[in-house]
Amino acid sequence: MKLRTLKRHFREGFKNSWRNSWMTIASIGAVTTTLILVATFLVLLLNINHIADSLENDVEIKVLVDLTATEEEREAIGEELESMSIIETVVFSSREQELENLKSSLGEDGDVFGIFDDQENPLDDAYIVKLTDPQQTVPVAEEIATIPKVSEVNYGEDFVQDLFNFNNYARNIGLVLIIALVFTAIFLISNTIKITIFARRKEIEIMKLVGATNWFIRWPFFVEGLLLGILGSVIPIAALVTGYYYLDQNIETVNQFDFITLLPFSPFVWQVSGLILLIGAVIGIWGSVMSVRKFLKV
Amino acid sequence: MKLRTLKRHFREGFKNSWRNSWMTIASIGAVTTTLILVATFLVLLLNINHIADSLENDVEIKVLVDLTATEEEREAIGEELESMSIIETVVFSSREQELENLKSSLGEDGDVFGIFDDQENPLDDAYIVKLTDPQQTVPVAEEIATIPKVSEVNYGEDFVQDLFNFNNYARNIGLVLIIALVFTAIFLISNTIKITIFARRKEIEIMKLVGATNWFIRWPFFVEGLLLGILGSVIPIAALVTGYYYLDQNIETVNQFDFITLLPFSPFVWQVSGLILLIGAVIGIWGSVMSVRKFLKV
Amino acid sequence: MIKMQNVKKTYPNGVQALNGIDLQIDPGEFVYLVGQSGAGKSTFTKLIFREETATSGEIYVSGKDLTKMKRRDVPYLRREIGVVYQDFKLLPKMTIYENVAFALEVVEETPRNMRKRVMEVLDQVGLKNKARFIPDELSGGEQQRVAIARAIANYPKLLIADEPTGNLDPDTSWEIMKILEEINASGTTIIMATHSKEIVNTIKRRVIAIEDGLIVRDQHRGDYGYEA
Amino acid sequence: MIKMQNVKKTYPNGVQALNGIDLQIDPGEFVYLVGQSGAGKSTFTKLIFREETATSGEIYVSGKDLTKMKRRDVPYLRREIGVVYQDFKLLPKMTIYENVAFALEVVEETPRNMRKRVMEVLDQVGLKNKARFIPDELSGGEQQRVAIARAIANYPKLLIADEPTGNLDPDTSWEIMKILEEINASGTTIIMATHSKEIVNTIKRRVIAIEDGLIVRDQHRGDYGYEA
Ligand SMILES: Nc1ncnc2c1ncn2[C@@H]1O[C@H](COP(=O)(O)OP(=O)(O)OP(=O)(O)O)[C@@H](O)[C@H]1O
Ligand SMILES: Nc1ncnc2c1ncn2[C@@H]1O[C@H](COP(=O)(O)OP(=O)(O)OP(=O)(O)O)[C@@H](O)[C@H]1O
Ligand SMILES: [Mg+2]
Ligand SMILES: [Mg+2]
Repeated sequence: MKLRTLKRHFREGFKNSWRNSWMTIASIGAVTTTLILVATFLVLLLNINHIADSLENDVEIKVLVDLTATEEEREAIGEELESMSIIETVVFSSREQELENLKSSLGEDGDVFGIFDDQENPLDDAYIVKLTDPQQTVPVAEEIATIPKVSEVNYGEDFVQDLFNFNNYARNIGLVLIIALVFTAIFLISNTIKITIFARRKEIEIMKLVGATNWFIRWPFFVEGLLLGILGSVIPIAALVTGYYYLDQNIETVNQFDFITLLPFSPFVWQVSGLILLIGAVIGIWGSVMSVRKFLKV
Repeated sequence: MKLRTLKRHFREGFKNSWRNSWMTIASIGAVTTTLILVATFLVLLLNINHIADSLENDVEIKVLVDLTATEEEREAIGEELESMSIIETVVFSSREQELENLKSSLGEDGDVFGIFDDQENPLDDAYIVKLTDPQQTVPVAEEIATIPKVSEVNYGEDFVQDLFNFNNYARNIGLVLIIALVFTAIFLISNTIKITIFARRKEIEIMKLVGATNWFIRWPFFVEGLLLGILGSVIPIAALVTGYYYLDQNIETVNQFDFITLLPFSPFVWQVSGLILLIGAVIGIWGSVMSVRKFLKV
Repeated sequence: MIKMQNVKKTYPNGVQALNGIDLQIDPGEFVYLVGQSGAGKSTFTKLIFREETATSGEIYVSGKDLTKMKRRDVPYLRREIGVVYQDFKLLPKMTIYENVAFALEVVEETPRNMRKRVMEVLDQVGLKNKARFIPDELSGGEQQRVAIARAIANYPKLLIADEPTGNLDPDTSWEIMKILEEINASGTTIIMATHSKEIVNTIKRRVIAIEDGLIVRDQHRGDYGYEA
Repeated sequence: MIKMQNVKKTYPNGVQALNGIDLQIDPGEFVYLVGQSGAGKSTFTKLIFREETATSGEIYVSGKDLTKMKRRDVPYLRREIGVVYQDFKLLPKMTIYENVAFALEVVEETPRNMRKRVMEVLDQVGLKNKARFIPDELSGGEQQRVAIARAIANYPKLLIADEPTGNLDPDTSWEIMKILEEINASGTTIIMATHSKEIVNTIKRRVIAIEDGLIVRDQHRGDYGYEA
């Protein structure tokens, strides 16, 4: 193919979008709407995933030291914990601190503990442990329990198990939804393009009859599909950027739950924008070129 | 219009769907996909709303009776509570029961309370109250606090406030999403229909030139749109019914959270199905008849 | 039947197709419209059944003032006029039978009469055996004959035929002309745009010659007039 | 140039359009194809540039065996053949200029040569001043002339013209015939399906008459032969 022919194809692709302006607008409308849908749910689900992550990162294991342990044995436990690669942080909390924590956590009811003095304190010294991968909490806790002079390992078994289960469900449902949505978008966009090209099948036939090769006909459609995809991505990306910027700026004033934090504006928004543009362009091209195919057999 | 003409329009509408089978299939594809989307999110969001409701219904107010209250005064509080219309149930719990509850809720830590005997019990008698409308918890709790000899009113202020806020957010976001989705569906379906009819504008022009009135041309399109909407609803409804049935049957085996219960299969599924069919038929008809309009000016 | 006064037509792209037509055609007349390619013959016919509207001037068709006609009355005007379009304008998805029947469905003809009449006119143009075909399965001349059949199906008071024999061999052309003459004899006014010198010079009727959007000749029992 | 042996064509709907054509056309010949409406003339021409494929028999066009030709070689065959379609087949969204230019773009002609040649052929058919119009804005005869301009633009070795004067007045028809004769004189083979007795009988060339899918007459310097 000569360079001037390539130029001709690009010029023709643009011209065709203009000549079939009505259809082009309808197609861009379909691309725009579906991509807004995809963008919205992508943002939603990635942030839900993010929240789930941060909830899981709050999970900690409390390792209680046996009352009979000597100071060396206690420190040995600490060192043993530090040496485990999956453990991120280890913080020591003495039995006095533990009692304070219990009292304050019970609020007014906690006053009943006022009657204990230091000697009567029924609690143990403890290590507070956080993992690099919180999903491993259960097996790691079991492993820690085997360390000598560890009297008990607590991590709120029921709650943690529930949290992980729930988050994993949410993640899986989210993943299925977003994949289904992307496929829906692909189908809807290429379906729309297919219809518009179907309406132009006579023209494609005439071109073939005048001696055009398949590629000669395909190229302008390739350009048109690309244009369609790009123009159809403009509004979704603009909406995404401004919408997320607004959300990001205002989330603190409306948000009353400290566990809800959004993914930071940059680079998150740019990544999603890039993805949207890519989806638009690829489906546009693919939809156009595929749809032309069946009318080329003249 | 004569009856046989009406029959003719219906016959023609069916024939046209058949003659333009390729376009009909593409349109039905678009209707099907969008309605599956709408159905999925409708089910999801209505069930999330349902779960939010049942979580809120678990909220209860604990009314503590002052230690100095006589038996009559205590019963007066109970009667006063029963008389409030917004209160659904009132259950009395003596201070001994309260201590038992506290012990067991603390698990092993609770053993430290073993040292208290009945006389030393630092807790109060209590009434456990549930409301018909849990969203009213805060004002009702304040009102109860003004009853004589009520020493304290607890309902887990922080948690309840968070729960309601969170649920209300979830509900609002869900509502916005579902409305946006329905409008998206309307746009996508009518957009697709518009394109298919645009491809047939020459035929419409010819009909007008042969002396057909606008209504004569519109009627078969009306029938075609109806058919499109109904056929496009079949798969979404089938998927909804079988999918939800399967979910309903299996939810208990996979579900490890007792707070997650689904809306009962019947009548919920039938209501959503009806809605889907209605959306399909109305958009189909509306999209067809509207799109024909602009080509009738010949 | 038809009366035009100083009718002008300028298309949106600026082409002046008609530059002031004054004309009267009486009921029952048979009029040939001749003139070079692009002279304005088709434009003239399109004004009569209101496919196009005049830019200025007055047009009356069977007593109705077309310049004042409301859009919703146009279908009723068109039902009185049978038109053979130069480009046929058949409905591509419908069979030949359905194409012709459509003109009768529009006026809510009874199914029984419709069947009878459709087969009758298809027989007249020699296409009875192709009733179940779609237009794309016909040759050019066959499509043209379907267009003729559709135009005459509803016994129109006025028949406009734009180049109705352009794709027909001489034999078939003469058969079509015989049909048109019969229809004309039974009272239908006929306006026929044509390039066929042979037909015009053989079947002598009124000839209106258009050149550059103006009537340059209007002659009863005239001949084609242009010589090669 | 063209050789056919026992060529038959049955359309999917069962119509037997050609029933065994044997024929040889030499380079540089000028052949009229005559015959009644629906005789098989257009079908015959469509086989040559492979718009349709023969059901049986052998077809050779400029040495190529069409029955064995691969689909991807068909465009190159078509570039050697200029075709004036009975229904014009203009690209409706493109201007007249673009329609004609398309036939040259396909062979990757230089822009400069393209502009020159397009205006040249538009001038030949008398439509230079309508280059920027779209087909819908032209009269029937003007569209037909655009189809002719497109067919001759690429100096084809073989020109197939299906009823190229059906929508043209006699004057314009003769001009078109003059162009075809010139092209023929410069070596291009021409096959022209026509119903114009006058043209066939005036410009005497080889006449092939088709009837019901069979060649019933093949006569050098023949005449139209059908009498009204
Ligand atoms: N829709 C249109 N828009 C713009 N110009 C038009 C349109 N239709 C026709 N014209 C122009 O108006 C003039 C008259 O066209 P018309 O179709 O009436 O010619 P005609 O006499 O029927 O010619 P022919 O014998 O070739 O059919 C021509 O110059 C043509 O280019
Ligand atoms: N695409 C098609 N499918 C089915 N049958 C067809 C098709 N094209 C043509 N025919 C039939 O084949 C026969 C020959 O058609 P063809 O177009 O070759 O005739 P023709 O000689 O060109 O006639 P005309 O002078 O009317 O153009 C006709 O009976 C026609 O109905
Ligand atoms: Mg005309
Ligand atoms: Mg033909």
